[in-house]
Amino acid sequence: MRYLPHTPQDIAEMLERTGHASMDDLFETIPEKFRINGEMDLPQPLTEWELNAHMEALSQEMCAFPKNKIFLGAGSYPHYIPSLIPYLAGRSEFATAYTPYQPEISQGTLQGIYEFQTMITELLGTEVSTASHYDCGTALTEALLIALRKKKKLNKVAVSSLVHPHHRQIINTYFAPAGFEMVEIPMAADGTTDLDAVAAMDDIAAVAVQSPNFLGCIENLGRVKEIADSKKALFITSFTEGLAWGLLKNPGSFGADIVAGEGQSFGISQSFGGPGLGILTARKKFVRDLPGRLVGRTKDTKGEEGFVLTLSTREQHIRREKASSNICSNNGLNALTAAMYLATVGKKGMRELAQINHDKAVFLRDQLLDAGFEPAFDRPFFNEFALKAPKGYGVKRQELKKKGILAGLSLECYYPDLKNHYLFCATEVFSRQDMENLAKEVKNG
Amino acid sequence: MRYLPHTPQDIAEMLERTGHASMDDLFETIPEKFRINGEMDLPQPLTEWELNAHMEALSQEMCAFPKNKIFLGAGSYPHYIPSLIPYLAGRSEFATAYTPYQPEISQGTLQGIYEFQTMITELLGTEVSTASHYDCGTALTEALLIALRKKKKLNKVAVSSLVHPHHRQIINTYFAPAGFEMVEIPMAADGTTDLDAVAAMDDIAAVAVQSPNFLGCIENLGRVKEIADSKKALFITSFTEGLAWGLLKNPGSFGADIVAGEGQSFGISQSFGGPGLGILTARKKFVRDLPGRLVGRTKDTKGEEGFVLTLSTREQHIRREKASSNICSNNGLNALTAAMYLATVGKKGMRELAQINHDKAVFLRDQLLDAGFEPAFDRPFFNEFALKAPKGYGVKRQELKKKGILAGLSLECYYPDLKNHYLFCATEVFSRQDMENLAKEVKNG
Amino acid sequence: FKEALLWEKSREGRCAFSIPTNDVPTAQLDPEFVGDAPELPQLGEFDVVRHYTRLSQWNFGLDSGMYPLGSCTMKYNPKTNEVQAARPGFTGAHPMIDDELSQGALALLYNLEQYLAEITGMAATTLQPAAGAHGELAGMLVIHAYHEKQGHQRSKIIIPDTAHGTNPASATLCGYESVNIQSGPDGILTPEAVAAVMDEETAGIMITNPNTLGLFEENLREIADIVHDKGGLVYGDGANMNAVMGIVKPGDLGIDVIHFNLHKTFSTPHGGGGPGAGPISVVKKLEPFLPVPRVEKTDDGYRLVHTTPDSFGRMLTFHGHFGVLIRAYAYIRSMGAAGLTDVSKFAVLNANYIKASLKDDLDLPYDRPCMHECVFTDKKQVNTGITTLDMAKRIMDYGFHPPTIYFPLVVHGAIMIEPTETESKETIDQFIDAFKAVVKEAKETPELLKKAPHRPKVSRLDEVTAARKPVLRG
Amino acid sequence: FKEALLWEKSREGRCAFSIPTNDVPTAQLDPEFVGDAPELPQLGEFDVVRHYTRLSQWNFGLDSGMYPLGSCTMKYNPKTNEVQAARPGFTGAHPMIDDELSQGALALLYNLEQYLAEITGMAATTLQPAAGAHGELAGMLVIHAYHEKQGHQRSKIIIPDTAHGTNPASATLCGYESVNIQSGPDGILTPEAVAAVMDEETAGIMITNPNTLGLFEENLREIADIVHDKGGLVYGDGANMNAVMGIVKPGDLGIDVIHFNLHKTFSTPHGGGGPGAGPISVVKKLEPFLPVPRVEKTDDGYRLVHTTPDSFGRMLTFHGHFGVLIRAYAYIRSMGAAGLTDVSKFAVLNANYIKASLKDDLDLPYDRPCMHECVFTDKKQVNTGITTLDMAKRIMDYGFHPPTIYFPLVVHGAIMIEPTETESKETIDQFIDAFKAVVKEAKETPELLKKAPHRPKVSRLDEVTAARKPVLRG
Repeated sequence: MRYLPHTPQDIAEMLERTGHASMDDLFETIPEKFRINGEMDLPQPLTEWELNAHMEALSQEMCAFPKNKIFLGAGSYPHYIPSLIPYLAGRSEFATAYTPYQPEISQGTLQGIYEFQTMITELLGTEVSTASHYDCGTALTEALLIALRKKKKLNKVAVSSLVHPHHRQIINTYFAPAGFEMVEIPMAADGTTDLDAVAAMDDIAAVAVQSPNFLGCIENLGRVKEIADSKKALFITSFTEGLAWGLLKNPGSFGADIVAGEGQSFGISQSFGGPGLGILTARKKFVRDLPGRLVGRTKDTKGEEGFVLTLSTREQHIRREKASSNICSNNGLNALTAAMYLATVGKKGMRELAQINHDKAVFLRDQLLDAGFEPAFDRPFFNEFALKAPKGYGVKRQELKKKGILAGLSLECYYPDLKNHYLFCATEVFSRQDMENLAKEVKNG
Repeated sequence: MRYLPHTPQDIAEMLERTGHASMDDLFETIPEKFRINGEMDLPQPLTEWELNAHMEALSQEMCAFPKNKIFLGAGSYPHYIPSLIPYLAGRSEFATAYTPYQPEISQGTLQGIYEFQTMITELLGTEVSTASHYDCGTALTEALLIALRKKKKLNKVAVSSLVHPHHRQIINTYFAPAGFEMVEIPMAADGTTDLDAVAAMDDIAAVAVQSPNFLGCIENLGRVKEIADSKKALFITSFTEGLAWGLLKNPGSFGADIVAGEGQSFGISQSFGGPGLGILTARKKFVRDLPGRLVGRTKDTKGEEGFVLTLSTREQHIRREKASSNICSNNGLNALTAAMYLATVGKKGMRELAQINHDKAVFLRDQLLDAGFEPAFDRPFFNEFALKAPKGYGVKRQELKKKGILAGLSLECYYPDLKNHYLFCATEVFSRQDMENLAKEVKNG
Repeated sequence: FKEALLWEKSREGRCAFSIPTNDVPTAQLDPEFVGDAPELPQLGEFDVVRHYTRLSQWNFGLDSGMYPLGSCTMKYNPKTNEVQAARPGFTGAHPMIDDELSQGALALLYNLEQYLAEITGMAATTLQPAAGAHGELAGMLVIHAYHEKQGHQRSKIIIPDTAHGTNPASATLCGYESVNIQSGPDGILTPEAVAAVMDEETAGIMITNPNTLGLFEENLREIADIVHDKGGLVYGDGANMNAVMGIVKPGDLGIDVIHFNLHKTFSTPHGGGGPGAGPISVVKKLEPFLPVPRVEKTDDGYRLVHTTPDSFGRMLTFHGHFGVLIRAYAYIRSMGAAGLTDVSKFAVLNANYIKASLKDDLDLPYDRPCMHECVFTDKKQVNTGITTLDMAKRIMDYGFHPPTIYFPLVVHGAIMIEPTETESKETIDQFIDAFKAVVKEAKETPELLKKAPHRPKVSRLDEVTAARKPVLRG
Repeated sequence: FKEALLWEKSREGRCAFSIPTNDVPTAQLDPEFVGDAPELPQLGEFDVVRHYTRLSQWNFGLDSGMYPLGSCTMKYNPKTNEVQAARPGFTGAHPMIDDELSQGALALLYNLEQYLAEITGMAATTLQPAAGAHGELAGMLVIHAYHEKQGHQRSKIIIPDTAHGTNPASATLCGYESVNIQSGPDGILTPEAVAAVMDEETAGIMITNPNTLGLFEENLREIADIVHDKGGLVYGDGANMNAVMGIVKPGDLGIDVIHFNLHKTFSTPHGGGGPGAGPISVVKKLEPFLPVPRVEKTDDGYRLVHTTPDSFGRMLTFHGHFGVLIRAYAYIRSMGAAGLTDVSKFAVLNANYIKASLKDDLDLPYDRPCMHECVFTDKKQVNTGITTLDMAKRIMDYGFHPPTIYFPLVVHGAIMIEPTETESKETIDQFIDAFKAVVKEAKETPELLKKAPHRPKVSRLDEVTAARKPVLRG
């Protein structure tokens, strides 16, 4: 096998030194009765060429961007990825490196992550950022756990029901064994979180909303801040579409304590949902509460600047059962990829790209309204929005699939009240014609 | 534009230093009347995303391996390319480097080419190899020009009519202004070169044959050597399918003076015919006659081993009008790619792969004979062979194109005597089923 | 050379991005919601390319040289796996698309689950966990859900002293108190030590096999029986699966749930610290508790099941690190059963070869047949004032990544070496020679080690000040 | 570190290649023809990957830093061009496939020909030549065929002293004797010098514009008239087209045939010395002599014409370096007319900026407004014993590739600097500072320069012995 370099002569020489008579002897400490009899039941090995054919066939069985038109966001967004990113992120010095515990030979990764931390805090208006988490859902969960650790006497948090439904499932999963409780804040008529409902909640460690929320609506973060303050709760926000911050006021400017987010939109392919990029950033005072890795600047013995993993006393490999989280490896290469993307897009590109996303979404919404959809909420949005479908749209949507068009996500299974409501998304990858086509198809029934 | 980094402020500062009032002033030495009035007539610029869509559309208009089954060789061969090769050859330290005139910062390219030279001479049984030429046709032409320079009084070479027709066209092109003459050696009944015909030729500087030749037949190189010696002519051979040397006796073992070849089969994609890889190797005594670059081993001031371009006194940038060729840049990156391929395949892989190629070709030939084709020549071949087609095959071949199958090259336009003869090729990329399908199609008319 | 930070190179007006054409009218968002454009660096495309090309040159990766990291299995990452993961049908797939439009991905997930179950000798697998530690948490959640279902939740979990640091942290997340027990004098657990603490308030035991000393836990079956007898479950930390694939199935040893590190055992790139993937396999009785969604095979193809009655829930937004799973799938399909068995054999051969070759130079606390790794200490060097850290830093100057150091904690000044099966005898011989040279230097020129490394871009970095006065952004 | 040669790492029995499955019977070739298996190195896949990864680290590429090579236009090579060239529809295309099955490639070739013709202001283009020098040969062959058709072949060709070395070599290949003439005192050609040698035995003149001193040949039109009056043709060496795109069309200056270096002007990678591409454009009357095949546009699409009555023939086996042509096409489509014009403007701005910034430090033999490059000499350093070569080697230690040196030949100790338009002001400022530092060192610590470079993997290499006792294989 081409990955295994041992020649018969190598094996003979090596066994001689180890003092074993045969390869099987190497496993003498394993009781005979537990050894596998025969071979594992796995498919026969494929040559590189058979593998190529097999994988190409599997990949062809997928509906995928850019071949197909998928008007869907809901936590995973189709965006253009500059060609320099796969090339640079794919350089093996980055891709095949281990965690940079040995900083002297890992300055590339470390400087790259330091720059990531800097740009992310710039983008979100926060002060410190971790080196990454798995995804937005787990990062948001960690944010809530920070609040619960900070408010030791409390065991409850208030979370908007317009936080991504999958994220709320994750929170529940992590909370259950620990005995924590997530109270859901209901939806208001305009598609935002009904913050008035929080007034009645007591003993909550945090108030968390997602903005733009799962229905695409932009939340009133200023009011969340007020409510959280009034409850002496931490103000936590999350987001799934990072490009929004090219256009919207960032959460830091509203005084958010902790911001969790999904960075997939920053140059990372959708890849059926993973790996994405969990972002976890906060105000400076939470720096020692943040779980996960942090890169810091320091100097070497000659006074040269360099970067190291730091504050590791919070981490599991030092603190073991007292660690603030069990997170060990994170999504570092995706953080580096996001940094490459943000550096490529830059200030100017970020603003223009965000505006284009908004323009396209408004255009698509107008087209769909014109084709018979009805507005669901009267609330500004970024690049996603919910609409009420005309009669018979369910059937039409099935037909469109055969034409390679995926037209919206049915909201009913997430919000039973939103029968016949669909969530749509438009980004820079959709042309006017793509959107007009969709509207025409809908119009023609 | 993202490739042009000049900001308005940069421009102002730079013009101030150069003492120009405006960008247009930079061109003050160009007479006004010659300046372009308005813009060039070129298409509007495309964004990266528009370019992707446009190029994808163009590429989709191609019949190409592996999507299509193209049973065609004739100088360009479909072979599997290990995935490590595009990754490694695409590393920008190799791809974006300049000619290694500054050896201290070019040791990667230089060692890589030195290893290429070594492996190529090993493969062909010769003693020295250039760092590469454009392709086999130009390399063969250079080989013949060496012979004409060595035999200054002669102006004629004998070249087999079974050398690739395009190569013979190139030879004619280069020969015409210099007043040299190529005498073609006719074909014998068994599909090899009729070497007896050389006996009647006088004053020839070289005898050149291709083996396996354009019709796929393996030439009798031993006899070529005898004939060339008897004529005091240089013995030159060429080849278009380098994998043949995994199985066949190499030309060096027959005493060839100069061997020219095409290296496309060594990990280089077909790419509609270019860039390929011209190989030019020879016996040691011709080292100072070889045109093009050579890499040699030497030492640095500290006694460390290193590599440099050498014997450059033969080259155009030193010798100008007295240079042995005008070749300057060659196909260096493809030579490096071929070296990667040869190192990957290795001794064992080369033999096995060559045998598989031969096996597949024999199988395809048997299948086609069974389907109604008739043998054209009774001569051993490597992975290409000519057959006489059954009646009505021309129409069938047109139909097969619509099914994505390209079944053979019509030989009539190259050899008018070979009416209804087709040249077929099979390599490791064709499965038994591909070949059986083709035969079945032919059989079913 | 020093590479400036991104923002130091920024100039107003530059942009490396090809701004897409906007073919629709501009829509003004209510200014109330509009913020200032974020102050991201402004660079040209060439700036960006050069910046990251240079950064990459300061990184040591697997392709740069050997990475003998104990317990972290840094084996060759095949290039073909990258090709497979980059196919547009995969990269452009939305995770919430209807089942019939994602059959390729679902088939891959389903089959990969089957393969991992077969390798462990267990009944079912989930691919959702995002990393090894996340897999541990998944395992703990399964155990927690199991006891909950039994009607009596338990409060403790047994963790040996050789455990990875993530083990106790994962247990804590599930509210379990860690009960630490010590390995026996041979470096492996004794049934007695387990029996002494196992009771009906203890949810189970977390055990790494082969353990972090590189030793096979010979008493595992007996220990499992003790735990099972008290109604507990056995969690297997599968970080070291590389040693035993095709040799022994964890399920046969009494393990109930085990996690994998696909980025260790199954050749997916570490990425400088992730993304990894940490699937878990479980025995039949634990299958109902696995997270949702589950992939099912039906007559009409594959489908996702979004709720099952006893599932502990969801632990990642979508279906796990699919891009990583593709690579692991490609690796298993490339190796086959015999290939994976050879992997373990050669991994163990290489480790034993290093152990035999260096035991005269370095102290070997447990001189027993090892599996995929061996653990030395700096005891023989301690009189020269040279520590494990000094030797580790010095080995960089010889072109090798240092081994894992100061772990496992039970060994003072540990030097933990796992060569993996993809290193050739010549490379290993070079590593052995380099380590012998460092040991010699420790005696003869200790100053050289104290100040090491000398060749990398920076010399030893001040980690203390970094932590005391953290500077975490520019 | 040293990286062993491939065969030093070879071990009998290793193979890095995935041997394809053979699903047909083995066919024994007549043993008479069978040779021994060639003694290629035997390596594992990881060996190969590490070998070339390490080799790459010893190479300086554009992505590593600035490459101020005079006349060799080392501009940024956009990554998107690599993506375009790698599309399977292109890479898997056979060159002899029927026209209707290769419409995508033919359309690309046809349109690229049109674009180049428009940029030069000429009538027709061939994309067949494989490199710049091959393009020169193509141009000479066109000129030769033209005179042949006129019924009187000529014997000489005029070549100025500032010409690239390939010019006389190309002329020689067509049997023309080179008539060398000198530039005027301003560094440009005078009409008088041309008139003095032009006669009816002279086929024409080969002229580089802007010339290799970076100067625009202001008298070109007048010179062309002189040559044309005697029935000669004007060949333009287009190596320096980067300076004048969108500013002036060579066709308007009286040039009849010109070659391009796509790997210079049109951003395709140099590849460490090729493959490049050297298309030529010609005026209407020379179109019939262009090489075959020609691409034609018809109502039914594009087709290849394999013979034309007056063509000089074929000069490459297939259709030129198609993979390189794709990249150039992608570049032109990305830039558009205004973009290409900006390219030339910024290229000229950058060169003038360097000229203005370094002229106090280095001798400037022709202090005139330059185009895309400027030429200095070592005259000011010569009294310190420091030469151009020493300065060039020393600049490597500052992280820059050296400029082109000792060319053009008309300038003693020439230092020829072409920054290109893709270098930012900051990078250029760093280069200027570095060169000023080297000039200072030349005075203060000349030994440092004599022994330079100090930072690369090897120090100055012995090229004399290499040539005297060539070792060309291992």
